[in-house]
Amino acid sequence: MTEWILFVVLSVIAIGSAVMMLVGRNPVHCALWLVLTFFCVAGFFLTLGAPFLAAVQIIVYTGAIMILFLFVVMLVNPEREGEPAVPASHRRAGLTLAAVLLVVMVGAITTRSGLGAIPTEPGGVTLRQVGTALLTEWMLPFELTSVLLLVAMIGAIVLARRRIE
Amino acid sequence: MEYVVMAAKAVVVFALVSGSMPFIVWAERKVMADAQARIGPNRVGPFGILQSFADALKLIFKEDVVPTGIDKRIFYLAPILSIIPALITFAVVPYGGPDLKLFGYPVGYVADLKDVGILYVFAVTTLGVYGIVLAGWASNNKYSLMGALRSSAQMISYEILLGLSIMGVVIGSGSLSLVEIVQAQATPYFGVIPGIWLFAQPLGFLIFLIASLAEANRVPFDLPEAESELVAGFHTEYSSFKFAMFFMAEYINLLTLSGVITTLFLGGWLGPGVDRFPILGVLYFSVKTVALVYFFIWLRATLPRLRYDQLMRFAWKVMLPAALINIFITAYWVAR
Amino acid sequence: MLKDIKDAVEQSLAIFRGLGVTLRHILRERRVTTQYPEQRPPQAFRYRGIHQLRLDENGKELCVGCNLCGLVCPAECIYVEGAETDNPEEERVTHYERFARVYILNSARCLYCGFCVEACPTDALAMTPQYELGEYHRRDCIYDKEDLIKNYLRWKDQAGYGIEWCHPEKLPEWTGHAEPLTPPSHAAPAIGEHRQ
Amino acid sequence: MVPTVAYLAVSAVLFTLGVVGVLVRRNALIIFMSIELMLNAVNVSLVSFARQHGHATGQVFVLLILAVAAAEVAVGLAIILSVFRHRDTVDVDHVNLMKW
Repeated sequence: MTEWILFVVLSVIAIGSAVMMLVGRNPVHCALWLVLTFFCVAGFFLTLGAPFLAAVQIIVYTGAIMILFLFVVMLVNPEREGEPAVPASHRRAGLTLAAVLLVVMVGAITTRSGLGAIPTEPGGVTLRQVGTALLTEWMLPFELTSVLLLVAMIGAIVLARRRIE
Repeated sequence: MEYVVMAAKAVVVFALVSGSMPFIVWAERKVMADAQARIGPNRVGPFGILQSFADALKLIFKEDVVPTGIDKRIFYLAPILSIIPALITFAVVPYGGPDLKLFGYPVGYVADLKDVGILYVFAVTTLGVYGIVLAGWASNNKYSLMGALRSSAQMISYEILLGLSIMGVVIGSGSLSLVEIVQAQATPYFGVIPGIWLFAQPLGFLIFLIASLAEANRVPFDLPEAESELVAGFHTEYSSFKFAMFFMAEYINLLTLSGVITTLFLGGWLGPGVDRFPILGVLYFSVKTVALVYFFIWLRATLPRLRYDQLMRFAWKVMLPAALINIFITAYWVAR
Repeated sequence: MLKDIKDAVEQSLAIFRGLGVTLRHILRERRVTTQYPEQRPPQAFRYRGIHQLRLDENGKELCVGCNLCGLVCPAECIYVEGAETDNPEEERVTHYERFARVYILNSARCLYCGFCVEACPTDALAMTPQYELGEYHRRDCIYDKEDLIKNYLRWKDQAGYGIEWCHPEKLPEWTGHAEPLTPPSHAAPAIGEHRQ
Repeated sequence: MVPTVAYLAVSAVLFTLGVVGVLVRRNALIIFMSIELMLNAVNVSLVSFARQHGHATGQVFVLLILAVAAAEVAVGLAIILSVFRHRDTVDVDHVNLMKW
């Protein structure tokens, strides 16, 4: 019962703040609503028995990525020009497409059987298992990520550097 | 019942941490005064020990100035975002061993997060940046914004060092849990030298110490509020109780970081005779933490503030390679 | 590379040297703070505090309301209205026909230069060593004649604080409560001194 | 115990909200945030699958996605910054030329 209460509260906050992020005018407010959503996602990870991922989620998403976002928002300072209104037809088309997507996804989820099954192991996956899987089964993707990060780092520096003539 | 005990512990730790903050401020003012051949506060109470309470009273009753053109909601949110992480970090710091029992319940720590432990400390200290960044942005003041931008860059840089420098300890202890990290320091080296990580990880300790100074915005890394250049940095526009909250957060962070360093590198509650009398552990922990706080104050009395480019260069070109070298050495030593 | 390492080591050691310096000061007992309300700082011999209007030995006012002080005042903080009287001498406030009907000094505007004291022909105006002049209202900074005479009565027994201020040759032996300011031994050298 | 399907439903809703953000907002920064929201929604479903099957692969994937997200943010924000420097706007409708 406690889990259900927790789940419902987290879902309501997550979806509500995601909606607030979508309708917000000020990019800083949007970023803060998104941070709240990320917190709720970290909460989901906790209830799903992945406390390590919850901590990493907070460190990486709220601690690094969103701070980077705030940094850029402050540099770009888009407040001085209000975002032009999106044409109503455009908005309608976008919402329709999203609604279709939602219907498809919900349909896919509900028609599959067996997803409501309770896991046999209440302890879930231990951190040790994750680490072992990461360094044996998924060794190549793991190493490729480091290459990806390196490339991203170089790319970011090249792109954001001021041209020196 | 278990939850009641946990809540009671949380309340006690919360009260102790926030209650010791006025005395840290007082100690800082006294030690700084000593170092500068002054007397320091000596009017309110014996040796001026109640000075912080008088200051708090004054701050609460002062006029709350709200500048024009600000983002009001965020302006009010920022001090709260700054103080909450400062207060909740201490929850995982073990101030006594698991043997320390009161009425049959272990009371050595509020929570021992097995798979998270030290990551919780990082996750929470990261959130402290939000208070500073948002305060600077919401104030509608260019100095505040400069302070905020500086602090976000500084904190992101030094957070990486914070994480990398404890990897040695984590690899050596084989656990992320702070309780287990302390327990891993129980066996002495060669039977005589205390087995604390300070001796096995001197480089890691040094990097963690410096990075935590930067993370707490302490001198010599107090760039976000560099008085001489940025008026008061991110809290220029804050007054009254909102300023007091930033102030409290700063000193509680100092205490928390001292506690974390004690746990990670100085053996936490460990000390002679602690296995026979577990209550001694609390004493050892407090003594080590207070000594570290004193050291930080002493550092503040000594060192000048770094320039911004020096700060960044130091982080990325000196500390980062050193931290990586430390990880390699430790990994080699463990895998050997 | 080698030089960089050497520099780094030296600079790191400098931090510890600095810590040593502060530690030495922490352990030393020397304190330079003056505990002000209980402990007074030594005051200069000719310290120029708020003014006094002096009386002579018979209790008559010395001021004749000539307004020379008001004329010479750079801040224009002194207002004097002179008047004459036909009363017999024993009923006059001065020994002369002339006296100051109004004497007002604004201590908030005064810059304590002492020109007024130098200008006074009857040595009626002098300064006192009193420096605690804070008030809650600006109107309290306006001193009238009675206030200034009260200042005289307050300080007249403190030898050395009277008219001798502008006549150094008349200075008596120092008996005041404060000591003349002596420069501390560690004071910075005067300009040009270090060149020798 | 909350069944996996409930988590999947929330994940689907969050994902859809991210899609809506990409489709109807014109501020490049907000579009970017919506993409992050979609990644997070996927992470939730991956972790819930990991719990259901008692297998670590889902969590491993989440870790990999985190790394990819960090890389993506670094490059993406750099692109937004350089676009802003050249065009003085972050409105994607105004960034419609391949070359300037």
